[in-house]
Amino acid sequence: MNQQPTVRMTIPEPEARPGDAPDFSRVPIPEAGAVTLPPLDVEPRLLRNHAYSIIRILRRDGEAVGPWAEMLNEEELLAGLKQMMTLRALDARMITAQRQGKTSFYVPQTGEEAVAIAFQRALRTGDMNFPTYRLAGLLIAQDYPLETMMNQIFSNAEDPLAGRQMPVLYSAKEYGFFTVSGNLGTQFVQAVGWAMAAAIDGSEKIAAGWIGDGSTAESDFHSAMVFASTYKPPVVLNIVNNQWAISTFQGMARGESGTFAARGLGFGMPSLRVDGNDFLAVHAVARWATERARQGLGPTLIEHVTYRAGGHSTSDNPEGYRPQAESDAWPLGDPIERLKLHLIRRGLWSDERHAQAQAEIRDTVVTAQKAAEKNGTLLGGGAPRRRSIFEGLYAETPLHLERQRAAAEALL
Amino acid sequence: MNQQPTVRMTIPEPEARPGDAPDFSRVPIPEAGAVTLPPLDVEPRLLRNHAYSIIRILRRDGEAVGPWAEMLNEEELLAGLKQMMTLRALDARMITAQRQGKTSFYVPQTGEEAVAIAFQRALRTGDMNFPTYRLAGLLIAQDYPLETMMNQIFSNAEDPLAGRQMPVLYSAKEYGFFTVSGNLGTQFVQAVGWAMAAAIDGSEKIAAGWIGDGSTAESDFHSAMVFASTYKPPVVLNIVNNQWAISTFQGMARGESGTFAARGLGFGMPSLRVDGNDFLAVHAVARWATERARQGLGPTLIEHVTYRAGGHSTSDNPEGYRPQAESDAWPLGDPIERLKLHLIRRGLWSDERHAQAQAEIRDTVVTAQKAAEKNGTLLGGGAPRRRSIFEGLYAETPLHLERQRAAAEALL
Amino acid sequence: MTQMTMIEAIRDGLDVMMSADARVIVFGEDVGYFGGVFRCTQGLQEKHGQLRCFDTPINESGIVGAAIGMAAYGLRPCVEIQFADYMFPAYDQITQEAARIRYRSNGDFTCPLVIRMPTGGGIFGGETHSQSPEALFTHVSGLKTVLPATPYDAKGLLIAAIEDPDPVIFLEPKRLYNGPFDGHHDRAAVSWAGHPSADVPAGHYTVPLGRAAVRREGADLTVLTYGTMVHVCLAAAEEQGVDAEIIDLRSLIPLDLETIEASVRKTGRCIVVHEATLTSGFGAELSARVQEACFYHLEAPVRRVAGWDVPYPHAQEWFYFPGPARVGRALLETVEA
Amino acid sequence: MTQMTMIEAIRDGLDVMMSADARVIVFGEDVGYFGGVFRCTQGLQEKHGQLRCFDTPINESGIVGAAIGMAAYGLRPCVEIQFADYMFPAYDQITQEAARIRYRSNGDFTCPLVIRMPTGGGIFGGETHSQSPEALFTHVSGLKTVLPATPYDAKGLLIAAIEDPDPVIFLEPKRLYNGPFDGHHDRAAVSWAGHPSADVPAGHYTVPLGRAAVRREGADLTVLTYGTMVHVCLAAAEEQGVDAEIIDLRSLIPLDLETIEASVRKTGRCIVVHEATLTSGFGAELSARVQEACFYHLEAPVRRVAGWDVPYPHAQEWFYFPGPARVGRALLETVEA
Ligand SMILES: Cc1ncc(C[n+]2csc(CCOP(=O)(O)OP(=O)(O)O)c2C)c(N)n1
Ligand SMILES: Cc1ncc(C[n+]2csc(CCOP(=O)(O)OP(=O)(O)O)c2C)c(N)n1
Ligand SMILES: [Mg+2]
Ligand SMILES: [Mg+2]
Repeated sequence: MNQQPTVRMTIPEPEARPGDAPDFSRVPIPEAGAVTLPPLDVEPRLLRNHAYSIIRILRRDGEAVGPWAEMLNEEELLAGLKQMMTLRALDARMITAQRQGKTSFYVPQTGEEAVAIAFQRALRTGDMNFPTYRLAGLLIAQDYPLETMMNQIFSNAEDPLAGRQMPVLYSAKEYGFFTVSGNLGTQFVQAVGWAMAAAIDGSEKIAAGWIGDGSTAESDFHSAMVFASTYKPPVVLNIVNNQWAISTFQGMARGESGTFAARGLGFGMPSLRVDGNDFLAVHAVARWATERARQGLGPTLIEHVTYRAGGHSTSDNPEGYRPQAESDAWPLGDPIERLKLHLIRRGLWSDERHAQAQAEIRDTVVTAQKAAEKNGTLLGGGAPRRRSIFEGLYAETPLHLERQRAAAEALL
Repeated sequence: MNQQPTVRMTIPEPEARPGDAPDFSRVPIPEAGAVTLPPLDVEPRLLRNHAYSIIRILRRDGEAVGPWAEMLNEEELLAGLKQMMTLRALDARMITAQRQGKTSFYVPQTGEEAVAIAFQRALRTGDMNFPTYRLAGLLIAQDYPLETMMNQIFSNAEDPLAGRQMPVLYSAKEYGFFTVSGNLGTQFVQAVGWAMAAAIDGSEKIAAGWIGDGSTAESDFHSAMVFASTYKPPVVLNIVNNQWAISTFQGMARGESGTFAARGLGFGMPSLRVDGNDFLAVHAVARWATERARQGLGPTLIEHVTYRAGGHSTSDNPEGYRPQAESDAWPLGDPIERLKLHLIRRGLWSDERHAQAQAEIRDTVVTAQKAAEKNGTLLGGGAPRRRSIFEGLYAETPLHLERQRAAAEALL
Repeated sequence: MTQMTMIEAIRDGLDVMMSADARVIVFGEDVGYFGGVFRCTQGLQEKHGQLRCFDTPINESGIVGAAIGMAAYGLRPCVEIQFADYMFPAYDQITQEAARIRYRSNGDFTCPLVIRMPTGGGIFGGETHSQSPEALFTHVSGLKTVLPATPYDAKGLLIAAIEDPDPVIFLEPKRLYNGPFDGHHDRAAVSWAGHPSADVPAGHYTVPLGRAAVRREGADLTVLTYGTMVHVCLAAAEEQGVDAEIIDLRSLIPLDLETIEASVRKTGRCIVVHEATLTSGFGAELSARVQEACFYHLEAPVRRVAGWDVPYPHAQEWFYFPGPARVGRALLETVEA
Repeated sequence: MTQMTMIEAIRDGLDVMMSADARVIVFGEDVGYFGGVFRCTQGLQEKHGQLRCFDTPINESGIVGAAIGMAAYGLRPCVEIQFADYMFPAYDQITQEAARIRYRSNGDFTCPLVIRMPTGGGIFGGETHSQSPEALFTHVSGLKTVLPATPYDAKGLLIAAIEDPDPVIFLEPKRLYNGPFDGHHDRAAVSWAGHPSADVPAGHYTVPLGRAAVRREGADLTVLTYGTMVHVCLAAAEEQGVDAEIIDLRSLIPLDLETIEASVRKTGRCIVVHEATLTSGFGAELSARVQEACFYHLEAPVRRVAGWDVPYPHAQEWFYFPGPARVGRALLETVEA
């Protein structure tokens, strides 16, 4: 074997590692308002630029500009802001709860709140999301009970999933939230199948698939794209590009060339990139894509460009692989701060009201947590029935499992 | 359930089915010579048109035109013609042999001969193909012994694969031909791995991956594209678009939008479409792509546009799903006829010499078949040792398998 | 009553369910216009329309993944994997997703889904058209695994599978598609014509999942088997003149433990026969369970007759296939032990 | 001799082989710069360079598929699947490709490849971070399946696996990464410090694949187990005062049949213990083989203690895990039977 390889392959590396100064100079940020608003039935091949540029509405100064602006009214914007604040407060509390041993694990969405919350506003009752573990915002946007979420996070006596699933792998059919899998990617093609079913059934429902930047490398991403481009069912396929996949930067899945949205072009699928930290932009793009689906115009691929400000999970410490200050250097800023600025600029909000809202939200979360903790936490005080693990694997429990249940109970 | 679905999904259908008149009017065929020849280090994003158009050299009248022309000398062209004729003769004989029960199965490549044979001329000893079951041309192009091929096809005493594999699933390391899998797609990403190994090893070798139009839907296609675009190893990824996947037309995998080559654009990979029935064009494109690989410029995706003139295999009858005359209506013609015309036009060939060559080739194939049949066929007269099935699963046979071998031998 | 091959029985079962229930959707590679490479879906697209029976891209993981989404929506997808050998790309969606939707969501979502696939060898298909992967499903909690040996059972079990609220793996022994096969490959192929279990009632009926069928009552020993090997075992017992009680399990999960245990307690001897490779095959589970439950009744070791632990070879497939000779010897040695 | 945790022993084994053989390449998700989510590859990229140890896109099928191509080229890839639960997308490449390259090409190509993956539960990982899929590998002809229970064996088996000319599945019991675990989750965690089998020699040594280790000699019964359960069985035997002969299989394929059979012939009793779900688990194969080979020596049925046939639950994982209480009861009931 030749000991000095003539290197003819590359290993993608991020611009900056711990110790380096964060560097996003290679991330081009187009002007807000610069990208056009295409007709819903646009011929996909005309949409090339939308897959490479970034659709943005909120200017640095908080002004909303461009053809995509003004799709949400005041109440909706204020509600969205409060929901983002609620999600951030929940994250903070649950990270602490994990350190206290009340739960085994938690996944924060800090910095990405706008993506799920602004998108959900474009969906209707009956539609179905196929989420990842980092999209609690889809529930918060529908005022899903915080206490119920925490019951699941604490795996307590009232855990709607009876303790079976790891924290945050929620399931809420009534809220259009498909049971979250711990395996990456699998849900992306399931969303396409669900949308095919809606079409076959002649219903008016649509589906939304979700996947992370790193997970686009998984095979299920391809399966979803192939089935969606072949059958053109009513589905919106969302890629949440938060720049990181645990310790691996997005360039490893993207190959340092093009964009994730551009992967849709070869499938003849309208593909858009949006500023994921711009609440208005995310919603505008979601509205466009969901309308296409409802009108039977087929699937849309959306890349939400955002940044994972926190650790991958409570098991992860990002300082091991990226500069500490990288999050602050992220050029698209913070979704809450940006929407806040916009609302203040419009005279609908103020620092005082913001501080007050923050306090109220904190109380709401604390109250919900107190209530949830009454049902127990991983530390005790209430847990799902142990023998319930033998229930509900099948609609009807087969004999071999009945025998195991009996054996297990004999041990209790 | 709603009994009259409001259709909001489509099921792609071919233009013509049995009974209909064949119709390729929707297949745009650009002028020969129309597509430019880019520099090897071209910036992929400038190559968009090459993924949608078709690189062609041979005009209807046999004239070779355009920037891609003149890469092969007379001898090479004459050798290529004879090899294509040899492959076609082999196919004819083996289809008959299958009907006679001498083999269980055979896969013809009629109409697609140019793809493998013209491509192989761009490879060097030490390079490695990861072929499908329809690429015997890669061996014929290297004058691999016909008798050895038939020994495998007949599963006889001299079968180099000891009867283990179905007919045509050859393996020939010395000829840069990786063991063919019966599972579609798996070899595509293996080719990328082999190329990564060549790069890590600092060798000058390159790899060529092969996949069919229908198989691009498989996950391994995505795996290969992701790994190739991330690490940029010296590999050429070939899609043989012969319009059909058993009974399924290429629109089912392609989604009636764009082209297969266009799937490479989203990966930032130079992607070209070539007239697969144009011997000169296939070779020119192969030369371009292999040179890129050798110079460390990374992977290239090639879509070879051709037509499966025969049945999928001897187990298939295309009359069940496509018009009988479709093959004759194929706008890119027959690769042998087209190269023949070109050579005659250049005064290097004649109908007489063609007829004579045909006769000689037939004799060569018949002689090889006679020799192979001396080693037996599936009808008898020589077969691989039965007990050899216990050999070579592992370098060293483990005890549990030794015991099974003993038990099996006790039964003989 | 009509006489049907197993292919016709399967097609009829699909047709009956597609006619009765608009939620039943059939799709897979080449199953639409062409009707499947084994013709099991022939005519269904024409009769029920393109949205009820259609072709798919060649992506088994996509086929199952999409079907899971459809099942979650409320449809009853019944998909075809062209050969059991090609379920491997879908193994993640089958085992990590379909099998767990109900459990992990605590009943919030369910996954009523049938995955049909031809299984077993005997058609010179080599290592990639001959495998019997049933044990790879029986090890997965949340799946049901079914395997008919006759046209009558094929239709009845398939209808029961489609009506089942949980995911069912439906393995079709391809060597039985056109006729019962006793393992004597050198003899003329027999068709289903005239075979009693080829009499298939018209319309709707079910064969419940989890109930075995005693194909032959006997006193000397119990034979636990399924699929193609049922017919091989019947032939072997006949040829050796052994009074074997031959049990066709039909369903591996759920498993008919009572029938198995009662029979072994009666005969005191047992062999297990399948075509899949021996090591970690489903025969291991059967053997382990039999000696756990019937240890004090056993007069001889529980023997397994199975495919050898190598990939299914092309040319030597009849040396690999556990035919009447191998089964016969095991029968004799076990009754004489 | 240095004291090492199992993580350090694995890392050392990789380092020794990467230093000795330029063909050894290590890659997987997060294994490069970061050194793996369990830190098993920490420092290897820095020491051996980016082309010898690197991160991959998140595509397990691609990781194994690329590794097969590298192995065919002549390298010795040793890849990491982040959790055994995530090998399912790669199951096709592992079972239909890696396992068969040598056989189907009649030795023209080979596939020397090691696939490492953390296995087993006990870390509140729920159904997708706790599985023990070994039986899904042992059923596949052409694979070897190895599973260490100590730091010493982890390094020695890993080096043997990397030097092996065929594909080896290397399962790492994650509950043993930092210390031996006797199953008493409610007691303080024990570290490997001071444990005799945490003494790991520097440099190159191997533990041959296919040789079991008798962890405790005994006369009353034989316990066949591996991985985490080795330590649980040792504790259970101690607690119940049963004179058990406890065999750590270490390698499931190839399997040390002589040691197993000799022990059961000696003790006349046997239980099989593993963490994987019971039905069609590797315990079924062990039970079936033991009674086939030692039927006339057996004084009691071969019992299996295993995970229940449901997905690994999150909150109830200690009710699922076959701990000392369950093993202890099986020991007593078997010696008293
Ligand atoms: C099939 C599979 N492989 C690997 C993992 C381990 N894993 C969990 S999260 C993760 C990173 C995912 O990154 P990304 O898709 O970008 O989503 P994000 O966490 O950034 O939201 C990995 C590798 C998994 N859960 N499933
Ligand atoms: C994983 C897998 N799925 C399905 C099949 C069955 N099958 C064999 S060939 C074929 C069609 C392949 O079509 P294409 O990729 O276009 O190649 P072509 O036959 O046209 O050369 C199918 C579906 C297979 N061999 N492997
Ligand atoms: Mg990410
Ligand atoms: Mg094709």
